[in-house]
Amino acid sequence: MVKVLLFARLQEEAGTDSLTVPQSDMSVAELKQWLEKEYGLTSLSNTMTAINENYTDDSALLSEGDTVALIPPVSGG
Amino acid sequence: MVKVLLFARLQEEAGTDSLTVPQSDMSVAELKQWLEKEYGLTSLSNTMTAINENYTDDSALLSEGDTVALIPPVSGG
Amino acid sequence: MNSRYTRQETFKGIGKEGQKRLREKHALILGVGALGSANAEMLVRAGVGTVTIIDRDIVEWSNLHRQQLYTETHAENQTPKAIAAKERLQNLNRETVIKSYVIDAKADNLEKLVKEADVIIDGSDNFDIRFIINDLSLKYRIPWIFGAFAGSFGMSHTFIPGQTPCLQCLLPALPTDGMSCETAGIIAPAVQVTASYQTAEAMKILTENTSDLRQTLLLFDVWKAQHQSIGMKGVKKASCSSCGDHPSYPYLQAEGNTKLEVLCGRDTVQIRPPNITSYNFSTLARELEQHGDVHHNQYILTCVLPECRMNVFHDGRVLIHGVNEVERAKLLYQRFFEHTGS
Amino acid sequence: MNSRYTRQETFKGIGKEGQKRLREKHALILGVGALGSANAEMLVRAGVGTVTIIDRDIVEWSNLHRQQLYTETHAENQTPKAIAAKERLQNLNRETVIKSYVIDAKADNLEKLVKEADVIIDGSDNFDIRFIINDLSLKYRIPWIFGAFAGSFGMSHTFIPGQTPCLQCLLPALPTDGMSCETAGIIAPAVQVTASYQTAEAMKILTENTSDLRQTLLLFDVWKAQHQSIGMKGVKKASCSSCGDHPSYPYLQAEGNTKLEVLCGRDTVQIRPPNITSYNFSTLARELEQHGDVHHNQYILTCVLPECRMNVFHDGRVLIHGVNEVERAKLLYQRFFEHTGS
Repeated sequence: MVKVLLFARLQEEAGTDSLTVPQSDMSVAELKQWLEKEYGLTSLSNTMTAINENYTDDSALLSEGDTVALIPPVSGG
Repeated sequence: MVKVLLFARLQEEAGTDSLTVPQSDMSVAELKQWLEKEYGLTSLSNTMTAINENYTDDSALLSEGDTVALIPPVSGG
Repeated sequence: MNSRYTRQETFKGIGKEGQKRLREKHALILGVGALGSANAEMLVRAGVGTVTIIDRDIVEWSNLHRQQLYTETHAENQTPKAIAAKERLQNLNRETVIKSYVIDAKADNLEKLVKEADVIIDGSDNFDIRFIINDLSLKYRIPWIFGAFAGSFGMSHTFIPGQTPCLQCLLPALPTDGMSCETAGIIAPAVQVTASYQTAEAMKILTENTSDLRQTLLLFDVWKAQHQSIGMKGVKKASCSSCGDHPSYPYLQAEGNTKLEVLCGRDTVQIRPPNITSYNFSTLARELEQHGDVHHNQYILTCVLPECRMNVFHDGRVLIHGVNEVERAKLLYQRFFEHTGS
Repeated sequence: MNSRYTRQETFKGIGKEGQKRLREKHALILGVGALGSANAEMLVRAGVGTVTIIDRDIVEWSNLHRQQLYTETHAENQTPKAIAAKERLQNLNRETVIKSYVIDAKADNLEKLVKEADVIIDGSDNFDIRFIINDLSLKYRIPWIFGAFAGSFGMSHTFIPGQTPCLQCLLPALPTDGMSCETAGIIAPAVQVTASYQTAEAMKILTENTSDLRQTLLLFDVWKAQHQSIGMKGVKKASCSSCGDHPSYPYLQAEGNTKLEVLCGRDTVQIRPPNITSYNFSTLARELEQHGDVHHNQYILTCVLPECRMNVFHDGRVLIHGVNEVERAKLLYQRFFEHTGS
């Protein structure tokens, strides 16, 4: 099981600010693909990612009990 | 064991933003007295208190593993 | 002009409907120091229909690093904050009606002003006035938004009559050891974060988006980037004398006699005469010129003495600068003013 | 005047020594829109010695709800932001030297300006320019402070050359789906919180209080009162082309030909000619008067056509308002400008 925290537009797209994903045997890239399919989240490829409050990238592998944060870069200034 | 989080001036007085108190068998009022004595914290009587992120008062009793936040009211505006 | 609020209407929490509601609403900001300035500017720019600002002070040099509505010219001219603030705010949005009062807010004069407000925003710097706000909020069923800071630390809470606990549930006694700007200093980012959380809550109230209101006491340190939310389960007390089943609104009762009060953030004692006085500045100037340098503008008379500087307002209030002890200030006041006034 | 910074000097993180250092330092703020305005005001009020502001835009009505340095008069007069900002900032603190540039920041013109700065503050609204800032920061060993927002959400990070990972370590590719003000709107409190965290970090850098610097990417939502810190362990890449062992600073290479760019937050396309042009507004006005209403001030020429409104700057940039498609804007530009200029 993996907990996923969503930020900014992803909260609106998913209608919630956190999700639970039943399996953990995958990479961040695979998690993103799964979420795009299951929750209709759009274009997670550029989304920044943290595992357990540390920044990481798409190649990182998840472990049981991890908390993943998905952070779409925003640009307004 | 109780974890104590300190805010504002209490951080400066204690030189840290969190403390660990070995016992838990006491009230908030007793914890405040103990901290005043052990850490030289000044006048905790008006300090606002939360246990496990919920607001409480001096009469509340602590339990093993609780996290207590001590919040001195600030007045600047 | 049509596109003025587009970016705000696009934000989901507000929308076109919310923007219309902002225009119909009235926010009262008590104190336009640091928090009051920041809140007033955001709400006026946001298009709130009416904004009332109340402040007793004049702009001073030591305010400028954190009080965004004021310029060096205001400090030089000793302009009252409520006057300087109104001028700036009106230039930011001429569609907002701005009501401005240079008065020393107390229970009785506030009572008349708050009745029309949809929300009260705390821009004050002491708990005496916050307990009065708390009682007025409860008596007239108007939400109020507490904010306060010291150093890089700030806190805010939203009090909704009939729903949340009130300030007196949280603080049964008047805090006497509150860390003030005097002892801990203050940096502008702590002001802005505190005011931002206040304004966000005010926007929710004014757009009637009450389901989005935060239910927690918010604490943060902008230097250490700490952030904590404290829940309020079980805090509301049925026996509370302000919000309980039989409220007596204790802070709306009984005002004192001549009241001396040490103001926040400077070497100043304020003297408030028991009866409202109305000074004729020309007459008063002639009297005081025997003792020191005197000059005055429309709002304020200044007398510079060797030991202190005194600022006098039309309503009889005197600020004695350069003095920290209440007793010494009282002596100076008695020497120069007890025999004056109308 | 002595007491001007007392409250700030009393704050432990700054002190009297820190206040002196602020006076000796130079902050460069790239973009004075919402974040740039808020940062500039706080740093100027705080007593930073020199503040450079750079912006290519003019003040518009839709800016006013969130961009605190500007008034309705600026929007009416179409004053360039860098000009309007300087005027306001100087009234807040005449002791700060304010350098102001109405230019379209690119790698080459920025390179000359950043060299003197002690910190670069991101007030921009797109990642193209942020990657250029990132490379300039690394090449000249100047820290920069990223900030960005959308809706009620904001983020900030402090990049220290030689110590932290750089923007390219965090974002190997230019984000194409960044949520902008256009799609998510924006509320002023989100601006202020983002800017406050930027300014707090800038104050640490400028007072040489580097041990207090935050090491994390900060995320927050001011409407939902959410707050998260993300650590950066293991993120710095030795192979990074910007901050790695053999940096090539890719974003400082090669500028394009005529570059068309869709600006943030409005129906506008900006056209940038390949060579810097220098328009004579009187001559240009006579030409364009055949097609529409033309008026100009010292900084900007406006031509109102049935299908759009065009603003022309001295350096040849043209903003075409009321158009969203790049191709259509290109056609309009070619029709009216390809044969003009010096």
